[in-house]
Amino acid sequence: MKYISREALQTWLDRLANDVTLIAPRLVDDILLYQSVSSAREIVLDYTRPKMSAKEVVLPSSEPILFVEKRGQEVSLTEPSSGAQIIFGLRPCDAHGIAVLDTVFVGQEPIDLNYARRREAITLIGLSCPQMREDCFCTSMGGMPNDPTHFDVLLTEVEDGYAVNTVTDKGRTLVDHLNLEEIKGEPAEPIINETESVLAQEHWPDLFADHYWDLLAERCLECRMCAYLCPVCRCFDVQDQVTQQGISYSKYDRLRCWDSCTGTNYRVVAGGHNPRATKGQRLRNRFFCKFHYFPVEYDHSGCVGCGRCIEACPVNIDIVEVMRDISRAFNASQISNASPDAEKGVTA
Amino acid sequence: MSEHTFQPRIIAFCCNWCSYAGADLAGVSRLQMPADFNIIRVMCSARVAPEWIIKALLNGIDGVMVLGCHIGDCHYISGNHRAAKRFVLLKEMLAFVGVHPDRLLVDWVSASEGRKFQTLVTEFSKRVKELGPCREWQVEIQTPQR
Amino acid sequence: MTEFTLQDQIRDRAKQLLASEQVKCVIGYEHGSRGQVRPAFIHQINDVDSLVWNQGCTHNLVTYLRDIKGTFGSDEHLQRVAIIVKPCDSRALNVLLAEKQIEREHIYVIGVVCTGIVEGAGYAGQSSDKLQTRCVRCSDRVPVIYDLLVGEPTHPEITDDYVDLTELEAMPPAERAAFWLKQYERCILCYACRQVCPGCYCSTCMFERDDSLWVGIAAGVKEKEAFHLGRAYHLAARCIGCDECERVCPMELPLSLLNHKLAKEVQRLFHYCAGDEPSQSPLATMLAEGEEFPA
Amino acid sequence: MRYERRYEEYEPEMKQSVLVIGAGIAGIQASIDLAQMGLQVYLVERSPSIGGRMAQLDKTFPTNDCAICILAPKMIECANHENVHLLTYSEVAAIEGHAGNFRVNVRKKPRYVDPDRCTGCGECVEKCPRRVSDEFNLNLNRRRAIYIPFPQAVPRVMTVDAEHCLYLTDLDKDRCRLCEEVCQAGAINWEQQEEIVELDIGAIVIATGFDPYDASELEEYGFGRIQNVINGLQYERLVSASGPTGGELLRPSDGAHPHTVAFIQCVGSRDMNHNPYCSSVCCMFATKEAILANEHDPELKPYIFYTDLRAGGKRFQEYITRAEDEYQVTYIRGRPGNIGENPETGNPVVRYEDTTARQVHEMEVDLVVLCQALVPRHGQQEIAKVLGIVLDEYGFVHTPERLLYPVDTSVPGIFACGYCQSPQDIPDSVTQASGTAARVAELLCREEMEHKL
Amino acid sequence: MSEPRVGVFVCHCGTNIGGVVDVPAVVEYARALPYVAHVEGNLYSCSVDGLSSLKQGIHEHRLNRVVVASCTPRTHEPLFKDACEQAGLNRYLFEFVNIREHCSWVHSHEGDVATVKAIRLIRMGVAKACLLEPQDEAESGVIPEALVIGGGIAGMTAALNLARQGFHVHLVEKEAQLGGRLLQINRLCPTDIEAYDLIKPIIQEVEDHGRITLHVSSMVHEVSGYVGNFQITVAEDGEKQSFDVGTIVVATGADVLQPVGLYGYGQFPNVLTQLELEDRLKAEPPLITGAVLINCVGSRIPERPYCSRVCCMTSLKNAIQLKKLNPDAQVYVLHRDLLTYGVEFERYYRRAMKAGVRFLRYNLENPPQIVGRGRAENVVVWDALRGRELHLPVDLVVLSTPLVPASDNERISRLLKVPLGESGFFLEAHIKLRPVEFATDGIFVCGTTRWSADVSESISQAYAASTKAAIPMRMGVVTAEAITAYSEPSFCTGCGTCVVTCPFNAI
Repeated sequence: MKYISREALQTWLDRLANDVTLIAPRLVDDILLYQSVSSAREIVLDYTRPKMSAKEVVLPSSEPILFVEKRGQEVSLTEPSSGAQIIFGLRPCDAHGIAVLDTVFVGQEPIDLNYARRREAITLIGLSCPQMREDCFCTSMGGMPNDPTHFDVLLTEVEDGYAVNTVTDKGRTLVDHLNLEEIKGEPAEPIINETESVLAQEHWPDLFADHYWDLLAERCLECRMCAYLCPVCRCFDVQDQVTQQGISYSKYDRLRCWDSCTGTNYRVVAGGHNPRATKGQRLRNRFFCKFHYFPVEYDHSGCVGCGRCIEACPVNIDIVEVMRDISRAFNASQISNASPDAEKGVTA
Repeated sequence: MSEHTFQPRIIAFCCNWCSYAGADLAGVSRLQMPADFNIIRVMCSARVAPEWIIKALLNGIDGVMVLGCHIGDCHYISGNHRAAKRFVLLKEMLAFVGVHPDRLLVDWVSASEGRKFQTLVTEFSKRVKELGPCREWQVEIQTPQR
Repeated sequence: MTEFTLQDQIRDRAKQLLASEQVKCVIGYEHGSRGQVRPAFIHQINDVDSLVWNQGCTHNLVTYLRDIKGTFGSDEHLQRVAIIVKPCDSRALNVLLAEKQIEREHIYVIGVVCTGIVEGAGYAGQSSDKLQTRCVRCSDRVPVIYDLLVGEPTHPEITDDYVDLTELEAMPPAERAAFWLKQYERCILCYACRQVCPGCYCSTCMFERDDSLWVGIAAGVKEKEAFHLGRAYHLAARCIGCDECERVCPMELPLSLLNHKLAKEVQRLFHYCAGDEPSQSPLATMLAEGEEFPA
Repeated sequence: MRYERRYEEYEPEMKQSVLVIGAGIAGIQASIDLAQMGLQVYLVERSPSIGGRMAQLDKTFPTNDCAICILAPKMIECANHENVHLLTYSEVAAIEGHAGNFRVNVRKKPRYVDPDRCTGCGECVEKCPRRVSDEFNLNLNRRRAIYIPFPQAVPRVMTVDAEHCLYLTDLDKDRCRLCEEVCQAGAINWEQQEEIVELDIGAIVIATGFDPYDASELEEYGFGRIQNVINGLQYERLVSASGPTGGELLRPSDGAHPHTVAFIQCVGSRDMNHNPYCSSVCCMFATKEAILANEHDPELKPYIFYTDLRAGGKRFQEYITRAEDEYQVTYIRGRPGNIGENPETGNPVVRYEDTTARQVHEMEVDLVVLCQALVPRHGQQEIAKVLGIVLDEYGFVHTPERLLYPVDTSVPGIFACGYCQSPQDIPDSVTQASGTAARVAELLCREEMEHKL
Repeated sequence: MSEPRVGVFVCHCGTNIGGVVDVPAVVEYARALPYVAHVEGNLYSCSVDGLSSLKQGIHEHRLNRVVVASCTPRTHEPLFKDACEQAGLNRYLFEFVNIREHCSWVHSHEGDVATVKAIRLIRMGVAKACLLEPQDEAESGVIPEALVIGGGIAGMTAALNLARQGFHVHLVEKEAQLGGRLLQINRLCPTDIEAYDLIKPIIQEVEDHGRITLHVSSMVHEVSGYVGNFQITVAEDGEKQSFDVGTIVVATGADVLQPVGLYGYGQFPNVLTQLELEDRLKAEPPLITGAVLINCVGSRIPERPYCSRVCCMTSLKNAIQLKKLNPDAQVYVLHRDLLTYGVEFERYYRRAMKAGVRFLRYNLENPPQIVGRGRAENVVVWDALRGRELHLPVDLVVLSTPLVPASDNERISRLLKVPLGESGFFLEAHIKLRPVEFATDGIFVCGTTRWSADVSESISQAYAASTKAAIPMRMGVVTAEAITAYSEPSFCTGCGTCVVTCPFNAI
């Protein structure tokens, strides 16, 4: 495990900033976001968790996936290129999120070319969390505040510098020429919250028809905030847009933009029918996607426990509270199997 | 169109019953005026929606004129009443977000006021030219250079 | 009368309403999972005790009445509902009544005399004791429409001096334009501001049409600006200033400034304040005698 | 009413058809109104195309609308209406019967062109060798023996001028017939004969319009003697885009652009030894023509010599004030004594007494336009004889009850509108045309409506 | 809808457009526009061959949209729409681009700027044309009843003609009895018939006619609806009566200007207006030795710049009457221009001269002066011909004042939603070719309320107006504009604002 001092880190980051696009947590109108920085000074280091996940870097909110240019009669299609990027100061839960996205977009055929091309050019330099926030529960989702598995390089803070744990050879090429000395002593273990029990994915279908979802969703505003902030939510909508219309030359872009299943019209099909007509069904789908559909498909939990949706939801739909209610409901139904007259369902 | 002199792009919404007829009368009387305005015929000044004007001013149009009938002359009785209130308020909002209120002109031209149409167009075109471009031109439409 | 008793009065009346089958559901506030307050939908009498009332009850519950008409409360089981309203929320009731979105007889209104809601209400661990800006300038304190009034009416003489606008109005136009463009850049188009607003009840929002007639689907600055300007204008003379849009915005855009500026102009131009009584918006009616625009 | 009773005794069963004589703006408007009322209209016009005098005008006062632009739609609407039957290049031969049941014979002169085949392409006109003076352009230029009067003619069918065609006047039996060779549509038909069409008619409307009075009758003004003295209608043709000079105002003598133009009013009007009546429209069309002159050339100075400036119509007086303020038109009250000619320059010299200044002056101008009197059509006497109607001493159709029934004539069931009835401008003619439709409807449509109600 | 194939027809309109706009360049440019299948320039699109080349173009190139770039749609749109319909194309798949009144005529000295603008306007027209959808016109019935407002000579004539044609007519007259302006007139020129003798039989026939319902001393209170079925409410001293009609004829006449402060009117008792003189002539004709009639009093001046057409003849008529009463009286007519147009009036002018009436011309710069203490004793006027001042002893001065718009024109204009012109008289659809119609369908105008007119002209206009009213009623059906509002159910939230704002409560 190597060691790098604070000043060396600053100089290294400055150099990185002008070689390649460096994305790091910085304050925009006092909101912490992963944004490109031009110098190390702008980077905030003593932070807990940026408001938005780093999904924006690997899967932008609106991304042209195809340029169609029409000169006179002949048409030419070109694909966008993307430059090299480094994300510094990534939290383990966000890296875990990017890993989940990797399994979806490049983990199996057919590979999403745009995502693959961009992901190839991205190296992840993490910064482990000294302490979990009150609404963090990455430990319950198989993660750890200092879990290096999804990074190229992971830094962990020590007295006046950082322990450098290079994980992949992409990270090694980045760090080697810094010729850092070995670290003296082990970095401290992070303070973690106790883990929450999560109902196994195979039991969730029993609660599919439970009235709990309607009661939970009564207060939901059906905005898309929870999906847009979540590092794992990856639904998108593709449409074409005219950007330039002339006589001899016209240009059309095919755009991929974020979407969210909690949105009212997400599931509306041609003819106006909406298979998920009520709020309850839509909100249920969000949780089933994370705790049942995704694990069945990729046998890995669809939530990384970053806690952003808990912090941001204006009407306090708390994913941890839902997990607890569901396990309690399932256990209650187990007992009730033994005594069928017990009243099914649970009150919020 | 040489580069250094800024040629404003202006849209004039003219109501079919009064201001369009006023524009015709200006034409019939050969009243010369600057050529930056483009008339769109609408059935009533109340037909013009605020979204049109917002979309126009944000996509490279430098000035919008909404010309309706005088109060009381409206073929649909209360159309210009609502148009009057609607655009006076829109001007305030546009001013608040940094679009100069003079870029939106609302006035009444009757079928017999060709001269008034001429003065309105000339002064508005001069005023917009002073204000300069509103937002950069989004959709590049080439006109043939002769 | 301490707040505690307000809460008790609310609970008593809720129990009585539910018991007498007069309403099927009481919409109020309850404690959240991490110490904040959240909207509550009480269907059974034994849940009534979870109803609370304190300075954290910031949500404008009137927006949920729209669902009574929408998917949640579709016609076949249209129910009578009781709702707890603060003075600003009650003005939203008038707007929805004027626009025929709700039936007065279907709603039992429990009006609460409000002493102001604190900053950061509705979110875990952020509540301070400083009043929200809307409450600092709130002069009515007593709901404009109610079936039961809870709390002693007080009439502070506070006039709305639109102080929050002065700083922005003083800026030169170019600087103001830059300020707003910087704000729109942060917006992630999650439409929370539209979903929380009682005035925004269109089934398909005209700015979200898939033929991108008014706003392109790309999340570009121009599309966000067109959406926010268009929405603000659609709320002209209808927005009652509950500022929930600003509270729920994850990117903290100063949306209330837009709506407040329009409310100020509507007051100046048409001497009309949204929600005072369920009347037709001045933008839809003819000019009064002697009223003359453009001036 | 006196008129009312006489219809009943005549004819219990009224013919639901109307004969309109003359297809100027009045005839066209009457035909459209009558056709829209459901009556069958037979529109007889002596010249090959409908349009009348208005088609010869360039612009109309007081709005300066271009005449053909507002007339063409009416011509097309009239020609295309299913109840209107055009009988162009035809004349009324004989009429008997009475109100509600006339028998009318119409003589259709042969065009020697088959109207169904002719597309109006104009190839034959190019090839025709015979040149004849063009009466549509008031003999300012020449046309061919096979012709259409003006580009927007309706129906757009060529006509062979039998008096001048080389082949028909057997000047040269075998040589010509070039038009026949060149016509791909094979529309030329030399065997066409004169045809008599018999019609059952319920009511008759006369709208024959006017002819310009021959200004050469006043030799002191030198019309026909001095080349640069032309009359009002010739001026209209000069400034019209489809006229002989394509809209350029050029002097007939040397084709130069005139810089000063004098308009003389009341030439042959309000004159005991010519036409004692006032032709009503000359003051206004002189002002219009002066404005057009200045519009063509801003430096051009128009002068109008008038006796009484008669501008009583809507927005007429404002038109005159605008002419003075914006188009530098100068009005001089005084009727010129005579017009001489400056031999070297060919400029006409106007000698006149300016009554306001009480002096006699001489003014040399580049061009003189005589606003000559307008008299009823030269065929008016024959038509009157055929119809049996009474004309007044100037040839206008006599209206027995001028105040109460302004569009009636001396014969019940026959009505008159437009200039042939009394001197008036286009709006009044159009009003009278619709008026005759009302009187005809009163006569013909009474029973039919009663059953329906 | 199949792929749009747009045909663009650019008109030269002789030199009106072609003289300023480079039409061939515009044609060349339009060829490259998206969805344009055929472009053509012609000299006169509105002529027969222009229209036939349009129809031919539609067939030949299988066009399903047509854009015509020429003059104003207000006069020529129906013409081109009919042409499209005759070529089998739905008449609403047509777009009109005005490159004459809005381009060539107003930028006539900047040819190339006008050309670029014409191109821009055509591009806008083609873009809109691609979005047009076929519509079909709704037909609505026409009630075979008419409303005539105003019981003067014009209103009565129109009502009688419509009644004789078999239509039921409601005649509304503000005063207690019919007759209007002619009740105040003594005799009429040129036949010198007593005014009352002329209108008595007409009033009689109107009162007896079975198909005319008379509403005297009553006013039209409220009008709603559109051509074919107007809902009318008439207020008759308090109690209201409603009925439905198909068409409306406005014949509300005009007022006469009271020349307050001019030529001593109001101060001197023997300075009268022509109307007051008519009363005197009817009641007890005055014996006078010297009279001066002054024309153009209060007209053809900056604040009232029009000539009122009928005051000259009135002046002549009354001058002859005064001469008849006392053949050797000194009767002078002071005029600025004598408007005795036509055959009859010129003959009447000569008759006046023969009767010894003398005519003197004055100009605005030095008008005649009225001199006298307590009453007008003589008139001082500058005689241009003799070049000296004349002193005319008078014991009567008569002022010919113009007709001015009736006081309730404003009210009726709002009631029927029809426009007033600059001068305050009603504004007709087209001053030359549609003089008795309003731009709004189904409402017509005749008589002095549109412009001053003498008796025979008012009657001609009344006949014309009744023809125009009879046509829709006879056809029984009127095709209404096809493009009307419709509510899209998936967007409608049922807020009801449209119901409140629609002035025709059509929702």
